[in-house]
Amino acid sequence: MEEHLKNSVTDGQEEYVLNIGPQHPSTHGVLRLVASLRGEIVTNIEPHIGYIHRGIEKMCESLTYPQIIHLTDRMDYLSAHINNEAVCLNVEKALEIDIPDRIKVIRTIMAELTRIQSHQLFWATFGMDLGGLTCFFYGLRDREKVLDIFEETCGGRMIVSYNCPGGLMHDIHPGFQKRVKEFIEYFRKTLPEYDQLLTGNVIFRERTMGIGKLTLGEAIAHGITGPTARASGFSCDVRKKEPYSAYDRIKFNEVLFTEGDTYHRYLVRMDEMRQSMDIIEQLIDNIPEGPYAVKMKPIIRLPEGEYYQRVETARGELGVYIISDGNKNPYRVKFRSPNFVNLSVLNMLSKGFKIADLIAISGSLDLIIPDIDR
Amino acid sequence: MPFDIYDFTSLTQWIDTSLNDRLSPFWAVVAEMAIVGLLILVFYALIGLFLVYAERKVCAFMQNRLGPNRVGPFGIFQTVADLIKLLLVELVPIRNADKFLFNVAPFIVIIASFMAISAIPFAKGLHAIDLNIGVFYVIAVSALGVIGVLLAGWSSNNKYSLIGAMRSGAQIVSYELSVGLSLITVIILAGTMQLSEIVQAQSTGWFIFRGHIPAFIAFVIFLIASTAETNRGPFDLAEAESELTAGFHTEYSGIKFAFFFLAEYMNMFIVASIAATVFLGGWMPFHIGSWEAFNHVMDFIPPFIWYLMKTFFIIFLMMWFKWTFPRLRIDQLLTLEWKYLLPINLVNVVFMAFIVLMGWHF
Amino acid sequence: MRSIVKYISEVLSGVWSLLKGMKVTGSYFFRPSAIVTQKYPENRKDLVMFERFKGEVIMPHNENNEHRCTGCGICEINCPNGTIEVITKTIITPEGKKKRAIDKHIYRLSMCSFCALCVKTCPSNALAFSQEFEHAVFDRSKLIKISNKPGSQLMKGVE
Amino acid sequence: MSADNFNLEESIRSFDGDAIVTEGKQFTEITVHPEKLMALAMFLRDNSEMGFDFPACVSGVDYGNDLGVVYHLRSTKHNRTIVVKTRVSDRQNPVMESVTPVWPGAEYHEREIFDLFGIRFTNHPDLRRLFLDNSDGYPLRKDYSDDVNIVTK
Repeated sequence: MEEHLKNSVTDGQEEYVLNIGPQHPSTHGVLRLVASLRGEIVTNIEPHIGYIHRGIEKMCESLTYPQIIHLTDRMDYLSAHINNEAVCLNVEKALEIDIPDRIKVIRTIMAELTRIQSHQLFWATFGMDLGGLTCFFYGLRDREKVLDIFEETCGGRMIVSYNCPGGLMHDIHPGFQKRVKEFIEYFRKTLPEYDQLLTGNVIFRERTMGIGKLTLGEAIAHGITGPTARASGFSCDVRKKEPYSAYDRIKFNEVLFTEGDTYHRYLVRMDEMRQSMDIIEQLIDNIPEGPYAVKMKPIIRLPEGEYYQRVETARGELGVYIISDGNKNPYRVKFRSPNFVNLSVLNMLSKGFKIADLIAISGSLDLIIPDIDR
Repeated sequence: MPFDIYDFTSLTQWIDTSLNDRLSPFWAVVAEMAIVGLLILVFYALIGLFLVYAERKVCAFMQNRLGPNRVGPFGIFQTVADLIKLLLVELVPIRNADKFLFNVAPFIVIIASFMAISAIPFAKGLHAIDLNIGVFYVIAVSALGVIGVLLAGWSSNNKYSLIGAMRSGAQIVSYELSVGLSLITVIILAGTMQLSEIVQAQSTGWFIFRGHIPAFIAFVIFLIASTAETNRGPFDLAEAESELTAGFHTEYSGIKFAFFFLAEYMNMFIVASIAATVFLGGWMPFHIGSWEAFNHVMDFIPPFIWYLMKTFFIIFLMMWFKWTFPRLRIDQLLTLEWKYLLPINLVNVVFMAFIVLMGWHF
Repeated sequence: MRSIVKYISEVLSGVWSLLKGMKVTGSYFFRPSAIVTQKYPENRKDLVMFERFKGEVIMPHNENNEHRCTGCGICEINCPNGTIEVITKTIITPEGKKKRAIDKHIYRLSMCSFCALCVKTCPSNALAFSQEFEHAVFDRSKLIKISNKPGSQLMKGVE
Repeated sequence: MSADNFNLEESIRSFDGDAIVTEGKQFTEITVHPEKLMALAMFLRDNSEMGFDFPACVSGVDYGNDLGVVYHLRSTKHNRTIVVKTRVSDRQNPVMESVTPVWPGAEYHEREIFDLFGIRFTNHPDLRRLFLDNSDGYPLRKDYSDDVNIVTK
């Protein structure tokens, strides 16, 4: 690797190799980008990952299915609830269990709250990446309110571990609905501030418009999903394409743009927060009565076979591929994590732009490093 | 004139004559220089510490935070504690750095700001040197600081530092033009470059009001350009902590870092006080046309307070900018200067000259 | 001419968008009531955690120093990280029967990932989460905790 | 999912007689010899009836004797998913052709599989270890042993 860096000479000019990361304020984790520069222009980006590779897939092979779920929290820690849901749905599908509506609705509300708080943090850190430090505090301030909802019901703030095969760990807190409604009311008032502070800002627009364009064809061929792909016009929302939980009974729009630049990747997330609030408002008053969990056998064994379940996390499609040999432990678990795939286009997008743009582009891909490394 | 009660000329002249009585002329000058130097040093340190504290509190309130609140009441001694810490921490030696330049760079930055502060009129007669080309001197001297930034970036032998320093160089070279031209707009109106004269000329009304629209445009341009010249957000490309970690001062630690830190705040103070002096009447109190009683009350506020109020108002504006806007990119920074500020400025100068020729100003 | 109008309108709309942002931050500057910072060590007394907050796993004891743990080891089996270790001993009940009882219920806080599987699966509800959130210690060995209090006994009626 | 692809099996069989097409629990599964993988990949992507242009997931699997790769492919046009499986039995030096020229999105997945399973992909643009820069062995294989880091109860 070091050998490769030394020899990176093109047309007689030595490249200026800048090591961005593993510790850097805007890589949001331990991602290392080896950037070759000419002046300030980026000519090549080489991501080096694996600094927090924990071997979750290997660990899963020696754990039971309920135990796997809490490991998935640690992958994309901002979509913890949705990751849990993916494994649970897969196990439930394999066992052919009917899930009561109450569980489905609660899962959906929780998933949308997760999406909102994830996008709030995206807004916060994206503003910070571009130099607007105040955004960071406003974003975190509002995210706290969602985390309080999580803490009251699940007991955890980020690492919720709220799902279990067959339902939920416990019922929602009696004050859950009131708190969620309060939050929605509050956030509908604060969201326009986000727009005033950043979206409409002329500096912000100049910094992001036309930067790092991803075309529709490239997005599909590279397997890009989530808001990143939807900004390029790739309709890939699993909630629409293959509805799970309660998504088949609610109305919401899939946010689509065609430009595919950094600004529109940002806009997709801003609009998704509004869509998520709409979804929650449709469901919060109509949580059906019923049990919060289906009675499961103490030891869950999946029938022999292969199971693939995908869900829409805040960053894209999370696929859980389980191969079972009939034991209580899975034979092989593969997590198709959205960030891992989205990272692969970073080099393509940032070529020819400046360092500042590289930061903006990697910020707009909204990478979560533990999800890349797993 | 009621504000003569706050005239410091007699005080300074008394000090001058009494020193000359007791000492030979040479030693009298040395003693005067020592007194002035000491006063400026103390003033510098106090203002620096206060500004750091003020910035933290301002940004904290804008971000729904409390800001420093541990050391002393409302955390007012936080910056003092930080200063003590910075004095005590280890100066990390950089093995491959150009040692001489690396060590000399912070001093260049801080000396440049020292030199600039000496030409600023704080009140009538409270003035270290009253040069007849005061405005020109301040612009020239405050631009010297960038040499320190460039040297710091180069000598650190760090890639982030070098990029930061080069950005800073490009930035200063272009924004110096706008600072100069916007001040020239006012100099046309004032007819002098001597800072004390400029302040005196505003006794009948501040230039920002007297000069109609062109003076206001010049004021706005001066604010933008001077924010850029002091490397403050949204123009803090030389530091750009989300891109270049800390830019040109990545490798500095301890007191050497403190020098850069202090110089940044002092540069902000200097440009704010120039703006206050040139556009907002310096230490002149605020008067409204024929409201005699109002004007009389205003006169009893000491000129030094007036000066500080105006300066801190402009500093607050600059902090407000920094904590609201995202950072510009280097090419946008240059676009802003060459495509927007410079042409507007040139038109503005002509416009102002026209107004002055026709005698349309107040 | 049109380009000049466009140029000027661009400048003005840009400035207007900047002013809108300044309005947001400026309004917060003059609204200290919006401050969300909590002064942490001072507010320790009125800092109430949510009842479901997962602080650490404890074994609640009643006033007679009795707990509900039968020493079945289901929590140990269910723990994904090997956090819990149940050491049992055999005691002779007053009726003269040999019976299993816990000697030590070891809980390693440093390895716990707060998945709540032990609390959920415990057949006799012997385990619970405490509200304690200040876990920092200077010595790592202090993170190995023994959940059952010394001299404690199994609660009557729990099998 | 697989109800509407009435002609899928037929057309794949007609394309490659050796490919085994089965109906899995969720998706139609094609098992193909690694040498014919590339031709099948081109067919699956470019045939307008197929149109499997979206590489959803590429997973390596250790089947015990064989090492395999499973491709989950999706057609954005028809919104259906297909599974392509291929396996090599040479555990010492497993070689397979890379599908990166067909689906660029497979690049990182294949690097990951090379890193964790040791399957070498020919024609891959940049085949280096992804996570584990300086280590030996392929940890996701079932016979991998590491006495220091893997603790078994």
